[in-house]
Amino acid sequence: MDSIPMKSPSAKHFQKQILDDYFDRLASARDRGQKVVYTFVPGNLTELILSFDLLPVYPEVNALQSALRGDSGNFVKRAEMAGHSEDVCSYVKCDIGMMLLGNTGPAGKPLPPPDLLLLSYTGCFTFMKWFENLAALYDCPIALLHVPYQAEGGVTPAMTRYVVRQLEEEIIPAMARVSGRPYDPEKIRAMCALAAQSESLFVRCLESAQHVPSPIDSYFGGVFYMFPIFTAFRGTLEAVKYYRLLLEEIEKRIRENRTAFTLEGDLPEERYRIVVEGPPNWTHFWELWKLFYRRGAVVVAGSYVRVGGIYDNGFRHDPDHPLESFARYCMGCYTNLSVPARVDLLTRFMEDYKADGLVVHSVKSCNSFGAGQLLILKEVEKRTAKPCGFIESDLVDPQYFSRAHIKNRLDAYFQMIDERRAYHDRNPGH
Amino acid sequence: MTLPDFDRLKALWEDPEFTEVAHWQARHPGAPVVGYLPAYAPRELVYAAGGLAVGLWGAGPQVEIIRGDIYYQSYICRLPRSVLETAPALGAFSGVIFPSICDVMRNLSGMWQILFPHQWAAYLDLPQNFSSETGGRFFHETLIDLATRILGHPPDAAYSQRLAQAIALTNRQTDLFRRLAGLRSKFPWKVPMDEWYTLLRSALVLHPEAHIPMLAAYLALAEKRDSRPLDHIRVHLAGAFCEQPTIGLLKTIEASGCYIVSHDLLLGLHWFTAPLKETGDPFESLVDGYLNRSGPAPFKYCGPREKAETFLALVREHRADGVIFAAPSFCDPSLLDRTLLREALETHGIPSASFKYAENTCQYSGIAEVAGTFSDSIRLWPKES
Amino acid sequence: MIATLGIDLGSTTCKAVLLSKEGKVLGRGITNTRADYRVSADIAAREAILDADLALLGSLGRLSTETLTLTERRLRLAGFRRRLQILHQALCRVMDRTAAPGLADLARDVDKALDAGDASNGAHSRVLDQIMDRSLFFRDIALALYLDAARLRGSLDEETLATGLAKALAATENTVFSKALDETAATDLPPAVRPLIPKLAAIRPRIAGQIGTGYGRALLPFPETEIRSEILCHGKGARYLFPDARTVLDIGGQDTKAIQLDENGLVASFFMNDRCAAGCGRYLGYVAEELGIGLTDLGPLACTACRAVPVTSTCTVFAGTEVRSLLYAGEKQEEVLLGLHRAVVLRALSLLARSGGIFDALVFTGGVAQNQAVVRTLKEYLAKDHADLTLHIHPDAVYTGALGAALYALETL
Amino acid sequence: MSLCGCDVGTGAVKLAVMAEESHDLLFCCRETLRKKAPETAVNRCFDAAARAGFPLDGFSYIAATGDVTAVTARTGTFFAMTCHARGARHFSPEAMSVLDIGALHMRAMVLDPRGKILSYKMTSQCASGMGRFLENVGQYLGLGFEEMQALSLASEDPSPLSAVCAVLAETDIINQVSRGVPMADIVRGIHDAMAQRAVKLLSTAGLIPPLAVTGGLAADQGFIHALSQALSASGLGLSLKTHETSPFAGAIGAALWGGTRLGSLKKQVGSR
Ligand SMILES: Nc1ncnc2c1ncn2[C@@H]1O[C@H](COP(=O)(O)OP(=O)(O)O)[C@@H](O)[C@H]1O
Ligand SMILES: Nc1ncnc2c1ncn2[C@@H]1O[C@H](COP(=O)(O)OP(=O)(O)O)[C@@H](O)[C@H]1O
Ligand code: SF4
Ligand code: SF4
Ligand code: SF4
Repeated sequence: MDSIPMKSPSAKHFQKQILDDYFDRLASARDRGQKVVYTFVPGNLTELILSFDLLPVYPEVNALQSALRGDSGNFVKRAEMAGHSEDVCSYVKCDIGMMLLGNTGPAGKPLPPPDLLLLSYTGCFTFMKWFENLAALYDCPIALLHVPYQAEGGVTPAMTRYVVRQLEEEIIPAMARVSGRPYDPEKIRAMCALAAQSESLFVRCLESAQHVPSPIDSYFGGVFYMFPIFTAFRGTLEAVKYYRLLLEEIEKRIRENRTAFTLEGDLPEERYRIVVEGPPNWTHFWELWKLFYRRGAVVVAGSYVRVGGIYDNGFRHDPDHPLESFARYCMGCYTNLSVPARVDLLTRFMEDYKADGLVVHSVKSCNSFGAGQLLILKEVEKRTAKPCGFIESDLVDPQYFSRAHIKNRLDAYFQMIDERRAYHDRNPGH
Repeated sequence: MTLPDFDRLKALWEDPEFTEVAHWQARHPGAPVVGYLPAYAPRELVYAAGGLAVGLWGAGPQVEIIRGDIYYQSYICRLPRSVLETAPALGAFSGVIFPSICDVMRNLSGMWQILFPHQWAAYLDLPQNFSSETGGRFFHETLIDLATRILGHPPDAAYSQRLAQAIALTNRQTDLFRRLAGLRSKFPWKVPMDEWYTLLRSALVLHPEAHIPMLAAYLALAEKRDSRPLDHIRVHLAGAFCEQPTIGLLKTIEASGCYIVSHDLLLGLHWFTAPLKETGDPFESLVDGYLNRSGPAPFKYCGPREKAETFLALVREHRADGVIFAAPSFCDPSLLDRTLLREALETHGIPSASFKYAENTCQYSGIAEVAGTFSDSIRLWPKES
Repeated sequence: MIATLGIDLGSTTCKAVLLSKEGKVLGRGITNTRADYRVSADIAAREAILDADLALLGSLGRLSTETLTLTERRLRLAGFRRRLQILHQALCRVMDRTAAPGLADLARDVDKALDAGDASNGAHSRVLDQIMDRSLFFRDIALALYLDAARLRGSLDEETLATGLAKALAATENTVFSKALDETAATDLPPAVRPLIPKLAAIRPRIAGQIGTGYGRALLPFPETEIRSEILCHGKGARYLFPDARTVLDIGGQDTKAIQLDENGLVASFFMNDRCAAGCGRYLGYVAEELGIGLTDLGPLACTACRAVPVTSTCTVFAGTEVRSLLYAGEKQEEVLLGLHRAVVLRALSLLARSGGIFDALVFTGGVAQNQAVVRTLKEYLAKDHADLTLHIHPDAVYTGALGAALYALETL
Repeated sequence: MSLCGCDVGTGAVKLAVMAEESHDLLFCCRETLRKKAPETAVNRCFDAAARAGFPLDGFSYIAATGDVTAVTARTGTFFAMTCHARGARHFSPEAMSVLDIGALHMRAMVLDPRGKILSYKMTSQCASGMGRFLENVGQYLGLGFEEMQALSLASEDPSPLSAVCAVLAETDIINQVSRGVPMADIVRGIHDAMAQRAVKLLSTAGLIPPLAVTGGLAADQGFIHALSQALSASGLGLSLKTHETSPFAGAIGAALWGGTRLGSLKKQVGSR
């Protein structure tokens, strides 16, 4: 073994390494005296948190990882026993249930309780209720950042000013109090610069799917690619390194004209290029993926890999104006966009990524994504004249995944595309 | 003086064609008519523009939903469906205000832009930061934008003057609401629940100028009413700030032995705990009202301890024996607030009961059972000392 | 001659259609799917073949309509009696021994009822009409026969018998037995027909391709390539029946589908109801059962009402209770039923709207298309918003999916 | 004179006759409601009572609960949960929680030592996994109430049910039959699904053991067995009480409340 020269590790391997390391640091945070901040993925303030030498914890990520491991059903049930309604978002219930059952994190190690709840009120109202509930369970300070909604499809100076002021008056002082450190503008600047690098690399990775055949699956594979940038690593060297490795691998695939990677090796034939709107189902993630790739469908673009923030429109963290760029970042995340803006974005994806159709995956939990999705579907259908499909399940409550129902709809959807293709082959003029 | 014609009042808001609004419009040609969704909107901005603000609080059970179901999956509450169902009747409205209370409402504002491009759809981002310099300033700017929308041009000095008058007007209305609530809380048998509710709800469709005299007259009569109290418990009803239950449901609760002595139904109409300032910059008065004088609400952030305390204070103020949590199905803000509040009650030994409803829930037997058992458990086994 | 077979394995019924190479429907078969899916598919297919055989006989021997009808009656009656036999044996097995003498009596009574019906020869007999009616299944008719007989005799406790019958029926429905003509070649077939039977085998079409579709298609013993989504099949079938079809509404037992076709007949978009069975055929069936009204009587009964009492429960199970409590509160039965049907139509309309609206010609398919009250209410609503729309309902509406499947099978030949 | 309690549920009418002084149960009967008007079923119950020697005019108080309008002869009415709590306490005085599971509803109640209902939860809106559902399945499978219990108890490898909907589950069950799953395992799978719903409801209400089960399903040993297993599996203290009269708890409780009211009425009359 020793005689084999160390090759640079694969992106996947490297990701595992940094994630393991992160969970180790979390597990030992208490003992080492490092403070922990719980916060949300959309529009997160990772650079700011890290600059105070605080460790971020993302309850949504814990919830989805619990679901991938098959634990979420129990957690959700536990929270419902504690009085939470069946109707509300299952992320919240999974998180609360996990906490009530000992707060063992995704790595099997106990998670430290929060020293600060950073309620970045971005793109979803449930966040507020979620942390209000957590604050009642943990006895710790809570800092709220209200992020205004891009209702009219844009950001006004008043909106930016509002967010920046909150950062200055509420968020930064709260972090300083908890960490016992002052705000360090130099550190922030450096991290913003690194963040911008990762962001550019990440965008290139995602855009690789414009190639035919697509070298990646931008949804089922994409959710793993997005982890480092949307969680604890944006603004660090690790993230830059990860996305470099990833991009190299993807570019190699393109050179070799390879199709997207699936659970069972490369996709034998790229038959359908799909854009997906909505978050995935985590309890039956692999099963759902199979329903796509077994039919030769690859997801070339989607909204979910942009939940944390959108970089496709040219946004980058700005070392020269860090607070303004944080504000713009928060306001720009996908679920903070108006419905017409979401339609525009998806329509553009359909064109840029040469997609055959749009599939909307609607999850019972999430009104932020869900309310209006049917109109979005109709509008994209109208504007692109491409077939759109619709499936339903949930994020982390396994009860709501019905394989038969989803398969039934996807079967019909893909066969519908086949029919159209066959017809156009027979009647080329049309 | 006579009692208002309650049947007519009910018909006003149950009318999916908004005939009353059309009549008003015919009498006031050119005046703007603006719709607003739950739970709070600064109606004064519309009145100051000489217009009529119309609360779009759902169309009730009698409207058959077809169009509304096109856009909503089964796990979303009924309110936006029935609003969309009646939307074509709003053709003459100049715009609609969507207060920021939940994601459903938020997204509806964008859907409106697509579906009804001839109207403006204004999303009203209520700040969750309550410092007057930060949240206040943002809200001030938001209000100016909204006024600009309503007027079609930026507000001028004359408008500000009219706005001050409008604030005085709604102050009179909310004062009457407060007196009505006070009377009900003291002598629930003098103000039957359906009358109370009808008076509140008709304020969604009527201009305050038409509504206030009626309210005042009712109050004078009700105070003198001599009806007999029933052996009922006193409850606070929480969670219904947005989608509204039917009057039948409210009556069922009452018939099952519970006097609803306070509630958050139609919250935005009566949530200011004190009158708004009638002097100074009227926009600032609205801002100050929202930041400092508004009561608790599930869509308004406040620290969890403060939330529990204000809630307990409310329950005590009305000497409620217990709380009934009635939340619209699939309403995240209401349902997630419930767990917090229920725990607070539990630690203070205040009993509570809960159920879900939709605005078309017309089968009341389960609800009667919940409310009835609640009443029984308090009446038949008096509190141990 | 070669033909293709399309099988639509639905949640409540299984349909089969036999199609000639030229695209002509040769035979149709239908059965309920309470039992084993494979058995159901088999029975439906055999029924379709039998149906085709009957048609062939007509062309073979230039038989009169009367003779043909008589032949069909004989065949169906013979089949029915054989199943009754199996049922009876099963019943004896599952019932308490002490009931045995009573059971024997009942079997005799049932037989007599059948004989009497047969003897009426041409004149109408209720039980024979039922046996000939494709929308009624063995289960329903046999159950009614037995229970009627028991009521007349008053010998056995009704509830015990009902439970026993249910159990015996489950066993009976899992037994396949052939109804093909040559095997049944019953002695009592009309004389003109008997000599034709041997010739039939020679000209009977050979099934050269088959496609399965429907809710339970994954359970069909078919390879993946012989399976098609019911959306496509319904679209294709509807287009075959009505070349101008643009929008298809299918209401079956457990799902409702709204399908849009483009000008070339290709599926452009579709929507299906979500997981809850509310608003579909079972919603009506469940309430019919609760009230003790026959499924086929439900529609006509509702049609006698001139106003509808709203039924707000979307839950199938609670709708049953709501209907009962409305009746109890003094509402007229037919008006409540009309309300129930209206609820089904409303759901269907929003699904249609969700799939993109209604274009030109709407084709209504599925079992519920046979329900007059649903059709009437649907027409009323359509008249409001789509005055110039044509609503197509084919007598073969329930076979649309199977027909589409058979058409797809033709394409694979 | 005796007390009469009549519980008009959604699945069945239950009637109980109790001695006014000793509160001994003298008679009880049950009449299912399928395809019958509630009034008919109520009358049949009263007829049965009369045949057993308890005619209508021998009752000093007729207490109705449930769909009370069907009991035309009623003296007074009480709410269902109030009755079930009282009835459960009557036969299991140590019970601190009560689960009432009937045809369409499930109710969980937690009591204080005096029998006061501290908290309760009730299913609504969706009838999946209740008694009526079991009855339907029985009809499909051709199994009677008793047979289902025996089968369920005999199952070794329960087959989980994927759809919880009372209607869609039928299809699910047919699927299972198709695949050759033994009847016993199917039935047990259903009992398990029901038990899980019950456990969830109980824990939301804040279950305190011991638990008394009332309502029609209390008579279903298969369900009771599944419930006790589900309770211990979820770590909720286990001690389950049922009694042969459990299905009549609502009627018994109503009769007892009738007795209480009668006492205070008499006092009022006496003091006049
Ligand atoms: N003759 C009839 N009259 C009224 N309704 C009928 C009739 N026949 C069938 N139905 C309805 O049709 C439904 C079955 O439709 P079908 O399309 O066969 O369903 P699936 O394809 O799901 O098995 C039944 O639930 C029933 O409500
Ligand atoms: N002897 C029995 N025969 C049939 N079902 C029974 C019997 N005993 C109990 N059950 C079950 O009890 C249920 C009815 O329970 P019950 O408490 O009487 O209902 P409800 O109070 O809702 O009317 C039935 O649905 C059935 O599952
Ligand atoms: S509602 Fe949606 S965005 Fe909000 S917490 Fe739940 S899953 Fe996340
Ligand atoms: S009822 Fe609740 S979820 Fe629905 S719009 Fe109102 S606040 Fe939002
Ligand atoms: S039981 Fe009723 S509400 Fe529940 S899923 Fe089934 S049909 Fe729907």
